[in-house]
Amino acid sequence: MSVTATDEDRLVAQFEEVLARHDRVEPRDWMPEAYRATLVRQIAQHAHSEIIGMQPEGNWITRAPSLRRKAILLAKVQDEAGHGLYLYSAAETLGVSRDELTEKLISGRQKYSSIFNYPTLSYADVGTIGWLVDGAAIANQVPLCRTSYGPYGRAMIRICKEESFHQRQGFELLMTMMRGTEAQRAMVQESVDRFWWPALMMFGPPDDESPNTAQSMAWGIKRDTNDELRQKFVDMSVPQAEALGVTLPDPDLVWNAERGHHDFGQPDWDEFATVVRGGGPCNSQRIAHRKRAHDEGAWVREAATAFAARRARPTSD
Amino acid sequence: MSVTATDEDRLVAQFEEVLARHDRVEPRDWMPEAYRATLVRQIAQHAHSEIIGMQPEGNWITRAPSLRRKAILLAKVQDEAGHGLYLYSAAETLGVSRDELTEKLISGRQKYSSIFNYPTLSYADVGTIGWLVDGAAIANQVPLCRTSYGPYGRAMIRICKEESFHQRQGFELLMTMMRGTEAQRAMVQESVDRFWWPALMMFGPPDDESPNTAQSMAWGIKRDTNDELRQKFVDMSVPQAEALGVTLPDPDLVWNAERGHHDFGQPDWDEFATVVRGGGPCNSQRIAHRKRAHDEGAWVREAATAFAARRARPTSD
Amino acid sequence: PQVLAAYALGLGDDALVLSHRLSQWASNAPDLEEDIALANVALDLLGQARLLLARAAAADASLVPALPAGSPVPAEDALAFFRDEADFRNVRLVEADNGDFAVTVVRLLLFATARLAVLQRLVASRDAVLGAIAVKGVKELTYHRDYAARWFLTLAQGTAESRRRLEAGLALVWPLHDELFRTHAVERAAAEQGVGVDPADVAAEVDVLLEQVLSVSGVARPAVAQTGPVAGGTGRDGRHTEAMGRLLAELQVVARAHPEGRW
Amino acid sequence: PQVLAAYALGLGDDALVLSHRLSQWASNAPDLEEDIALANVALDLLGQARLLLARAAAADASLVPALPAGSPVPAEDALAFFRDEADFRNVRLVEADNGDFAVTVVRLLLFATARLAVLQRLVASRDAVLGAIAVKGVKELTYHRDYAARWFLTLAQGTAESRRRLEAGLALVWPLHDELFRTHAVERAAAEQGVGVDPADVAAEVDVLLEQVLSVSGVARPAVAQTGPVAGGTGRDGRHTEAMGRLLAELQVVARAHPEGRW
Repeated sequence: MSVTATDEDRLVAQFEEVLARHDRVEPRDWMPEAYRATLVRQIAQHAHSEIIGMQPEGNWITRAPSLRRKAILLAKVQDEAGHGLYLYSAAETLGVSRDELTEKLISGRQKYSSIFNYPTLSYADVGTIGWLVDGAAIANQVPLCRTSYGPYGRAMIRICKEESFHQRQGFELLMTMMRGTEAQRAMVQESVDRFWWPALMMFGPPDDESPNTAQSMAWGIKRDTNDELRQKFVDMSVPQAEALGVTLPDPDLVWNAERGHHDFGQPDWDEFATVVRGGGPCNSQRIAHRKRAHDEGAWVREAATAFAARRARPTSD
Repeated sequence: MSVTATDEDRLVAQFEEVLARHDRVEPRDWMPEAYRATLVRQIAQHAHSEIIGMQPEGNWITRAPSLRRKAILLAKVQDEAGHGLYLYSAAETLGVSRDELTEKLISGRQKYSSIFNYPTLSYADVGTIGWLVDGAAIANQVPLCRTSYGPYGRAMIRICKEESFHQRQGFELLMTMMRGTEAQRAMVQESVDRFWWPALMMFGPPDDESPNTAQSMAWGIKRDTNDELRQKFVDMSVPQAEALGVTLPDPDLVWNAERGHHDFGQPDWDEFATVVRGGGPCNSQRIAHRKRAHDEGAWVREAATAFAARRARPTSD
Repeated sequence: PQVLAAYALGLGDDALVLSHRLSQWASNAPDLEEDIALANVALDLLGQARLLLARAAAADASLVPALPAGSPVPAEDALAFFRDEADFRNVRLVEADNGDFAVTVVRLLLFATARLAVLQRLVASRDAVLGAIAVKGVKELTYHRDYAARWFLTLAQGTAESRRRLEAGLALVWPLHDELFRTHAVERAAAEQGVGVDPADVAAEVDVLLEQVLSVSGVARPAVAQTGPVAGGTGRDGRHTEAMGRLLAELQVVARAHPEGRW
Repeated sequence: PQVLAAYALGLGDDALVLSHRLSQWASNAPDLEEDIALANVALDLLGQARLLLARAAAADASLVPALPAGSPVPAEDALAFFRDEADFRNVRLVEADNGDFAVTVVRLLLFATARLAVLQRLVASRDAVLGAIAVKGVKELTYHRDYAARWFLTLAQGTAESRRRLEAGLALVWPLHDELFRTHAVERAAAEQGVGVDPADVAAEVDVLLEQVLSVSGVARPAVAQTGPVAGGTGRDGRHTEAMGRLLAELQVVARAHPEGRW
């Protein structure tokens, strides 16, 4: 059934009305192809980030220094797998399968958050990722709970709730370590030094270099600009860093009473561009890991499919 | 060309003359089928022991507590691979390939020394294996330097020389550890407690339960009985244990002035039988390791063969 | 209380070590669903391990390794991170690397089936704490066993490759099965005191259950010898496999680098 | 002497870590001949590491971690076993697991080709000890490079499978290649003082040699990005890959359990 030009105009009008009302677009609703493509790209990237994000933290599960922390960390990495699942499901409502998206991740045709291309080098990184990386993710994601596409928005509500929990756990780990030995405090500071700038990069390039932001905001897929979110994150993090007793590695960071915000330095955007293009410290490692796990699991998935097919046969006639 | 009964009688007579003169039988010489089969079995078992023996010691290469010890251990494990090579080559002179023998090892149709079915549980085990296990191996093998089959005897000369070196290194490690901390001394004693009885088992069952000994001695493949070698080993080990300052875990061990030898208790021959039948602590692990390494290397060996064949083609016509 | 403590320690170490192995599947499983499921099992076992180690420490403080005065390390962590290999009391079945998914499924099936049967009796322990741990554990282990049995059947009847791997995994793991039912002196004493369960008492019923899984799956019991003891001892005596030392090196490295650390 | 010490430490750590990785092939190689050959390479590198670490310790004792008074641990072992991850100065190329034989061959080729070129110049070091170490190393590295190049060609032109694996290995290892030639401040200072070599100076000649191996083998240079720094630093700054912590946990576990041990 093809859609005539007039039909299309009417559909576009309806669609824009839904957006204007801040209502949700649902899978069965008509939507413009570009909107669908943008959503698929964004949801997929988000899902991939959850899955790849399991690696840097998973790196420390076997070395967690207390059983309580081991349980917390394992549960967190498990939650990330769960988030990946919700998001791949949301993407499936737009007509793309998890397999397809995984294929695109492994072949490098779809991205994931550049932050996960940095290594975790000490147990403090588990805390710092919770505090700064999950913190930045939440700042990015809370507005997405109100995003225009229904399944995505609902997935985000659930995810944000869990992410806040993770963020508090990360902060609490750092807080505990800061009350520990001198070596532990040094470990926390060193970790914060490594992750601060990459965390700021998580909001994406400055607004004047972010070409897709306007369209995404018009479609209600995005609700705030990169720089707005970055500012919010910095303002939130400064008092937390003080509470922890760590220094943020930015000499330009200072309260600006006039703006009612902190002024702060710019991350190294060349580094960001390099990491996005595949030249971060862990890009090839992360993809190789995912590819290996996926390839090594192929025989299991095939067995499950074959088994299900065999079971279905006798009862299906 | 078939051999008539009279021819055969003549060949047997010549063969037995060689043995009587304590001369060597060489690959090109005629030999009885049973002699050949016994030799193949013994040489293969010996080669397999070298190869499987790489595992318990190899287990500690990455954890050697000093760089000097790491170099010594790695070189020793490398020597064992070398011994395996000589011995497989000796077996090849009898018309069996290394591949065939490896196949028989992996499928459990050929054995290796039961001692390697015990685990190495501390770094002291590296020393104890050198001292007791290599010591027992030397006691078994020195007579084999005079064995009737030429290639085997010559391989043994080279191997025994290296084994003596390994034994001294093992003893020296234990000696050094005994001069170390209390924890190190305890580690050595615990290790000796675990390995003493299995080392005694290395000489095989008591003579009255060793049916093949007589024939092997008649053929000059074996030169001493199991019990003779075991006695020699015990007599040699007791003063060494005293020099080290460790206790051998045998309450019946005592000097018998009348015999001019030590009396000693019997190992648990039921345990020995169980280990030989596959029920030792590491039998399945050792074979699984060898099989994995062999299987994982198949593509490399195939590549080398294909490459060599390709190279050979242009110049072979 | 020494018997109770030693008994709880053995069960706790089993759970701790298997949990550690299963946790290594995180981000490595064949599919997201299995990643989540295996993490669930690992978390359940870790939870049990913590309760059991805490019970052991409470019953016999002398088991807990001494740490520098004023160290904030809780007893469960002192036990997990500061004991040496020979002081761990877990069965050897739980120690080896995970191997492939088939090996993991087989090991979990053998472990969970036996452990569930033990916990079902341990519910009646004269020690109320162990009894309560068992009540919680029964629910969890039932899920673990069913999960493993479901995958056992799936792999057995999936593809030729999955069946080949399942059978290879079964042959690899099976030699360490009997140790689960070999009564250790501590277990005998705990059973006599009514605080623990003699694992030999559940061997027959476990065997019936495993036989069901094998026969439904059409898989034969492997003809391989059982793994023997080392110098007369097994895992419950602190005599472990070569995998254990490496496992502990990783498990304990951060904690030991900071014996006075707070986490 | 601080510069000399720091420079020797970097070279020594490269050799130590790669030797450690190669030693893991023992009893795992595709054939006995390769088991022996890889052990040879590992032993050569270990020997170089010991000389280099000893040179570093002699030139600047402050590099050597403090141990309990009266500890008999020699300086080379204090450096190898008692430094923490951030104090290791090796390039990141040498850290990852061996992978399959193809990955090992590729890594050895890249490392040995670059290291040989450095040592050929280091022979003229104003530090006689480094010069002597280099003389010995040149012979060894020539063998390592030729061994790796021979296998590179064999795998490239062996079977379809070996070629697939070789290319995958090359793509995996290649991103860490440039770091070998990125001049670190220590290397620049050492070169200026005439005791060390600026690795950037050998980049071009190494590239020609690699190009020869690639073109004889008919293998294309992989189109993958180079691995970037972490917070502006790389291996020579003590910023390593995630593999390094696990490697050290295993390498150091026994030595650290016995800080006053004699071995």
